[in-house]
Parts: sequence; C-alpha cells; structure tokens
Amino acid sequence: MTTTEHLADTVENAAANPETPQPFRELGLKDDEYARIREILGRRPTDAELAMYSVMWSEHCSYKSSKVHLKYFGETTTDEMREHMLAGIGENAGVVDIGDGWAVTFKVESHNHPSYVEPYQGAATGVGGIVRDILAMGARPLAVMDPLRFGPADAPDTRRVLPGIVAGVGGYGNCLGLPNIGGEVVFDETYAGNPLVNALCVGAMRVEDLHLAHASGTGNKIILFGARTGLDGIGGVSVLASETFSGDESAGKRKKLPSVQVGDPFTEKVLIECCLELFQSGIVVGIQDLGGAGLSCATAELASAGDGGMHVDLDLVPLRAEGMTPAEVLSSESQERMCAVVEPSNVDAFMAVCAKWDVIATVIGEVTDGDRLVIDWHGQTVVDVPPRTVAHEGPVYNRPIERPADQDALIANAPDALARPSTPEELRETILKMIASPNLCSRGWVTEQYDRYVRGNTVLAQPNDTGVLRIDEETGRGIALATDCNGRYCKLDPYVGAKLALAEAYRNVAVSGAAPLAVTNCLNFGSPEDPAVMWQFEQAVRGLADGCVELGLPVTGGNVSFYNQTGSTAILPTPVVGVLGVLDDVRRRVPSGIGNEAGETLLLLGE
Amino acid sequence: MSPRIGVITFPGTLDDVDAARAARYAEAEAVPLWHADHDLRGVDAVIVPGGFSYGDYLRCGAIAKFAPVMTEVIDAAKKGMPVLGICNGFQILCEAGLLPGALLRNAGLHFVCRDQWLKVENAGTAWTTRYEPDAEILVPLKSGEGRYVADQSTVDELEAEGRVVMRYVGGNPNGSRNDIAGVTDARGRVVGLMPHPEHAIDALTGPTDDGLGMFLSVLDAVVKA
Amino acid sequence: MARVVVDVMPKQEILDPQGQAVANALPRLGFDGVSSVRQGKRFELEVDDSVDDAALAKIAETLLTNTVIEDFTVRRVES
Amino acid sequence: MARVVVDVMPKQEILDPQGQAVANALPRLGFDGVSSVRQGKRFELEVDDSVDDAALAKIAETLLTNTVIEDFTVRRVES
Ligand SMILES: Nc1ncnc2c1ncn2[C@@H]1O[C@H](COP(=O)(O)OP(=O)(O)O)[C@@H](O)[C@H]1O
Repeated sequence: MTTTEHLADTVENAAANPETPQPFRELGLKDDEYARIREILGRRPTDAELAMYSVMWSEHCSYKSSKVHLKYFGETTTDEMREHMLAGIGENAGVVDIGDGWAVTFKVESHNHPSYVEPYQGAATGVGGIVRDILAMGARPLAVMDPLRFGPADAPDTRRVLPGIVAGVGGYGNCLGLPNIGGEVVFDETYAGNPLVNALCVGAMRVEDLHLAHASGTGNKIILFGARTGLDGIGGVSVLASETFSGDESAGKRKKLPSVQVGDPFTEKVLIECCLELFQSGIVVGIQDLGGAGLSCATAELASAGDGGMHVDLDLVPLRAEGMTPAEVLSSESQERMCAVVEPSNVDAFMAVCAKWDVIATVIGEVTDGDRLVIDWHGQTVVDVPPRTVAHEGPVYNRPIERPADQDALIANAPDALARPSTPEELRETILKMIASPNLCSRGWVTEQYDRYVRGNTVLAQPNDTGVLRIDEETGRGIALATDCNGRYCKLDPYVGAKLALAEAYRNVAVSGAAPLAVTNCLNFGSPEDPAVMWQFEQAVRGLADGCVELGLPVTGGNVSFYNQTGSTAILPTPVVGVLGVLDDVRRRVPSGIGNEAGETLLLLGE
Repeated sequence: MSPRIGVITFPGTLDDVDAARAARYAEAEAVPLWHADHDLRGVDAVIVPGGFSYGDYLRCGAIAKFAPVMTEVIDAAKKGMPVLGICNGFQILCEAGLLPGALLRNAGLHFVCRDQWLKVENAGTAWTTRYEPDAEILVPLKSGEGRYVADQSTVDELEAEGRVVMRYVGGNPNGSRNDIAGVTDARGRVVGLMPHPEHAIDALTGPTDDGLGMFLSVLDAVVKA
Repeated sequence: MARVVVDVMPKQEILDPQGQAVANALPRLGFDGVSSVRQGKRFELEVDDSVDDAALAKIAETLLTNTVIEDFTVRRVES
Repeated sequence: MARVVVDVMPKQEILDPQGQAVANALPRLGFDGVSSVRQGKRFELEVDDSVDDAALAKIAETLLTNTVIEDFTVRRVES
C-alpha cells in the first residue's frame, strides 16, 4: 500500500482548493443540493463531509419526499389520542403506556433492496437493525414480526429470494432469542425483482426507564461499542475512495465492493444484554443505534439532539479493514454497533460492563460547548459542520402529484365481468383452487423456520391472526400485535386501501381480546419522482391518518421505503399497518379459529 | 429449604429464563450460573439450557464445552449430580463427552419449530421418573441441528442398555438415528434432550404442560439423594 | 473419475463472524499466536472424466458459491 | 507468520444431507456427471512462527473438529 492513501481531504485542503471537482452526482446529490452544502459550509465539503451529507440527505435517511405528507399524522393527532403515548414520531420508535407501570415500544422498518441483492443477509440485517432501534429506547426487545412480499410463487427469482429471506429472518431472530409472533407472506407479480422485507420489533421497559438519546453535557464521552467497523455497505461511498486511491490496484477492488452487510446475531445478542445492563445500572446518558449511514448518522443525530457540539477522533474507531478512508469509516454500515453518551465519572463502570460481555468499547470523542460537529483524522480536521444541517435540515421536496390517467379504467374493470361458479361442483372447484393458491395456502413452510416459543411469554402466534405476548408474569398484562395490508385494494384506492389495512389490523387485535392502543406503519411505494406514485402515497397517508382519527389511535412511528420498482413498474402501493393492543390479563385471550369446543355458536357481526 | 437447580448462561444462551421458570414452577429455587465462573454455587442439579452459545458458528456447543463452569459440571456429573442438557445444552454435553454421539444439521436442512410428540422410553432417569413408561408427551422442538448421530456400536449399546430416554413419534423431524430425541449416561443422571420441556410447563404459553414432569422428577431425585 | 475440490471462502472485506468466533476462543483455550481465522466451506466432488473445467467452474460459481459475499477456487486432485 | 489450512470433512459413514442436496440439484440445473458431493469446512489461520505443528494439531483436533463425526487435515501453505 502506498502512503498517499492516507492523505485525506481535510477542511483546510477544502478551503484552499475550492474548485476540486467532487463526485456528488454519483453519490446521489442533485446540483442544487450540492450547492446548498457549499452554502452551509461557506466552502466546498471535504470528502468525508460529502459522504455524510450524501447519505444523510438521501431519501432513506432524510424523508425528503415524504416529510410534507407525514406531517399530516401529527396535525390530525389529538390530545385525546395522545393519552397513552410516551414518545412518538421522531424518536427511534414510538412508546406507549400499557398500564401497571409498563411502557411498550414498537416499530416496523423495511430492508427491501438489500434483501433482493443478498436475500439471507439482507433479511437478517433487517431484523438486526430494527431490534437495535428498540434497544436504543432502553427497552428489552421481546418479539419480532415479518411482513413479506414476493413476486409470483413460481417465478424463478422468487425461488432464489424467498428461501433466503425466510432463512435470514429466522437465522437472525432465532439466534437473538426473539420469538417470531406473526407476519405476512403475499405474492404479486409487481414484487418480482423487488421483494418487500419489513421487520417489526416490539420491546418493553418500565415507564421510568425510557431513554431518549441525545449528546448533552459538555465533557461527556462518546463511546462506540459493539462490532468493529469494516467496509460493509459503503458501496456508494467507494466512489470517493477511488479518488484518494488514485489509480493503484486497490482502487479497482474497492469500487467493486458490494454494498451488502453481513450480520452477526451472536454479537447482537451479547450487545442487547450488555446495553440492558448499562441502562439498568444508570451509567449512560443515552444510547443511539448505528443503522443506515452508520457513524455519520449516529454522531450527527446525537449532536443535534443535544445542547452542545461534539468532537470525534476517527483514529480511535476500531477497524476491521486496512486502509479505510475517513469517508468510509463514517459511512460504513457495519452491523451490531451502538454509540453511547457517558459522563466521565461513569466511563470506568461502563467499560467494566462491556468487558463482562466481551464487547469492544472505545471512547471516540466528547461533547463540546461549541455548536459544531468536528471530526479529526490523523490529527487533522476532516469534518466541521453544524450537526443539525446534516441530521434534520436536509432538503424537503413537494413532489408533483397526479392521479394516474388509467385509475378510472382500473376501477371500472370490476369483478362483475368475471364468470362465477354456478353449480356446487364449480363452487367446490373454486374453493379448492383458492385454498391451494399461494396467497391463501398454509404458511407452515415459513413459520416452521421461526422460533415462536423462546422466552416463554408467547401466548398466541401462528396460526393466529394476531401475536399475543405476556409482558408481566405477575399480573398477566400483555400485548397483541397484528400487521396487515392488501396492496390490491390500495392500488384501486390508496386512501380507502390504507384505511382497510388499518381496519384489518385493528380487528385482528380486537378479536384476540385486546384493546387497540397505537399504530405503526411501513409505507412501501414506487419512485417518488413518479407523480402517480406520489399520489398513491399522499392518499395512503391521508387514509391511514383519517382512519386513525376515526378509531382514536395515534400513529407513533413508521418508516417510508420509496423506489420499490422494477424498471418503470412500481410495486402495488403497500402501506403495511401494525396495530398494538393491550390485554389486562393474557389468560383471557381469544384464539382465532372455530371448532375448539363442541357446540360452539357461530355469530356473524356487522353487515 | 427447596432444592436448588442451577441454570447456566453462556454468551448466546437464550432459553435460560425459560429453564429457570420451569424450575420455579416445580417449586425449586433457580440459581443462575455464569459461564466464566468456576462455581456451581452449591446447587443440587444443573440445567444446560438452549440457545446459540457463542453463536454456534463453529459447531453447536464446540466452544461452550471449554467454559470454566463446564469443568465444574463435568466433575459434578461424574459424582452423580443430575444434569439436563436441552437443545444447545444437549449439544454441549455431547461435545463435552458427558453423553455419546453428536448432533448434526437437520436432514431437511431447515430450522424446524413445531410441537412434537415424544415417547418416554426410559422413565427411570433422574429427570423422567414422574412419567409412566411409554407415556407420550407433546413439547416444542426448535432446532436446526438436531439430528442425533452416533456410530453403530454406540447406538446398539444405547438401545441395549435402555439409554434412549425419549424418541420422536408421529414422524422423525430431523433424521435422527432410530428416532432418538434424547439419551442418558450409563447411570441415568445426565440427560440430553433435543426438544424443549421448559417450553411446555403451562398451556397458556406452550402446547401443553407435559414438560413439567422432568423438573418435578429431578426434585424427587435430589430429595431422595 | 476424478476428484475435484472446491474451496469457498468469505470475501476478504466481508465480516466473517464464524472465523471471528474461533479466533476469539483460541486464547481462552490457551492457544496463543493465531492472529486471524477465516472459516469457509470445502466441497469434494467425484466427477466423470467427461466433466470439463468450464463445467466445474460453472458449478462452483452458480451453485456452490454465493458470489456476492464469497470467492471460490476449483482444483482437481488425484484420487 | 505462516498460513495454515485445516480441512474438516464429515466422516464417510455419516450422512451428509448438505452435500446430497447439492448432488441432487446438479442434474436439475443441467450438470451431469457428478456422482457424489460432500461438504465440509475449510479454515484458514494466520499463525506466528512460534506455533508448532503439535499446537496446530491440538487446535484442529480439540476445537475445529468433532472427531466423533469429522476427520481433519492440517497443512502449512506459503502465503
Ligand atoms: N412472514 C411471516 N412470518 C411470521 N408469521 C407469518 C408470516 N406469514 C404468515 N405468518 C403467520 O401465519 C399465519 C397465517 O398467515 P395468513 O395465511 O397470512 O393469515 P391470514 O390470511 O388469516 O391473515 C398467521 O399466524 C400469520 O401471522
């Protein structure tokens, strides 16, 4: 290796060489976005700063196309709906008070694109990521669910993707000791080439243990702990590396890096126990998970949520690969890492807990009294930015919206035209065909690969429509969770379709004997640059929010996944809705299905 | 004083809370044991619970067998202390040489979680006296590497000496030799079982409460001793 | 008949939790001096002489290896 | 520093469902002439020169292999 590789682009260098061309378009930034970064900084960004802004201002991290619509959730939530809510949209995950001093936190997130590239690892790290979100709130993760969508069951690519995704969800979740209490498996041709892997995690804590991460208190230490940082998932940012690695062999190699991350559930399991012990002993100010955008995201978010600045020394970050550039260290999506803010007097105690669990922990910086996020590398400053501009003040777009021209034709093409079974034989045949169809047949092949028993609190799981967990062994207090979405309804009418998804999850929770309490969602759509998709999105958000008002439930959090399409064909609009309910005593749960006892009476409620 | 049942936690152990709960349901005192300690804390029996110790990346149980606490378990077992290895615990006991054979990847190559019928073949071990001989019980099975293998002479010996403790009935879920779900040592004190009796102690959270018998049995065994 | 060995290893830059677990265990077991461990797969195939190198490479690449995260080598060994 | 390779293969008499699954898939994918496939593990270790053959054999035998079901070979390769 040559020595030139370490000549990182410093702030000083950026100021001195304002016209150095930068590959901002390859990193996904638009011309005006790049111009805004230059304006914020009063100079061109360094490579490391460019890497930070480009990931943090991506659709995935900044919600730039969805923000203006998601506001509607907040606007429609009344104080009454907020009654049980302890934390809502904007936090890692929503938190609700379920009584008896228990707080429950839950969230669903997508990991669609990585799961298409590498099904097993994509799905596995999807589970790993959502679990760390829940953990960062101070809660013990208790269970997972996995709403999945695939192309046609007999399509060759589904045969590649489905077994890997199911094995990945199971492989990671089983090894973490989190029961899988439900999910969905839906097939539709629009998901061929773009499967959906949504992962939900639910956790619980005592109300007084709720932790919201922020870096406050000058002098407090920033500690990175968990796995080492490697070249995982930095696919895009390797464009920058090739610049610095001017023409030598490794440049070529670096460029080909797949942007896949490999999960290590064992490390995460140990990290969970370690974090819970840290929270328990009260020696952390806050803990932030590292997910997409890695350290860029964690440092910028911690700093902008706090009241000061932050200084980080990147040389201290334990690395797994040689010759990483500062931009790569900041953007690496290596899994199973967390970042904590710790008062200096507690650092030793913190390190002792990490040592007990064999978790690597390193002080990488501290909270400063300035208002800048400053990051050094080899003694020189490579990042010097106002953290809010990275984490919260990204671009916001009012994308064009247009109801698709063919929507009326689609609606007009009603099922009335279809032939109906008219004889008992035809009816029998239709029923047999239906129950054997991929969308209705047994999910046993999938659910058998998931541990639903671990920890001994699973009261209902498959084949029930709702998962029910015991939270308190003394009182029997527990929760119910269901996720639902019919993308075909949403395609016909995204507003009503989203309401129906909510209504279905709500019903499923209610019939298990639980009182519905809160809603989360994962909004999977096509490209936001397509006005028809934006229309679907806007309608779905309004439908879901209005439905929540009618039912009196708050949306406590969610996730948006855009660009789910193959070529110009978008997936069915798929706003997956999760409803959380509470049972005073899980012994009074109602399993789904009939025929448990002889002589049962069947009643049909509603119209 | 109620008997004390130790439950070991390795990094990556998952079913320790369940094993401890099962011990409590049987009215024993559950005593947590830490992998890194050379100390059994005066317990009367030990459960090596399920999970993925050290991630099970190399081979299930391969690394856990070297933990300091296992040295103590091996010593105590040789002196006759009842030891139950469940799932990963069974794998660890085999790796540690306390039980013969090994557990390999399921013949179907997938992790399997299902409610499994078992036949109690030996109701005379420290962990099975509360069952009628030939009783059939329903408990969860959840494992990816649960296929019991041993060479022919070992299998013959186990069969001849009645050391097959439980057998799968209603279909072999993983390709185990002779449908073997669990085996015991020559004295009937150390038992390894692939399915999870600790997940079947209460019909609220498991398929049945058929598993409780194992924890009640060991109380009889240690009280008698 | 020929015997063919296909070695499949995780790519260098990719996390190898399996190898790491072994590497971490060694010092605890009293073995020092091992600085890194990587764990991969080894396949042994018995093939007819009709199977040429191109076919073997194809088998290794499409079936035995996940080329997103693994590299492979194929070699014939005498049996 | 030396590079050491440890190959661990399932014993001949032990059923190897993974190898078998590969062998069964081959004809379906249009590859004929492969009569058997066995799948084992390959470990690559970087060791100090101080680590002698006896220590390597010990590592292979006690940790990397379960000799009830597997056989192993150890060899040093130039790196
Ligand atoms: N991906 C999955 N992960 C976990 N459980 C699942 C998954 N898909 C389906 N299930 C479970 O399988 C059962 C049957 O699913 P499904 O046929 O979709 O039910 P329904 O059509 O009644 O909603 C339910 O308990 C559901 O939660």
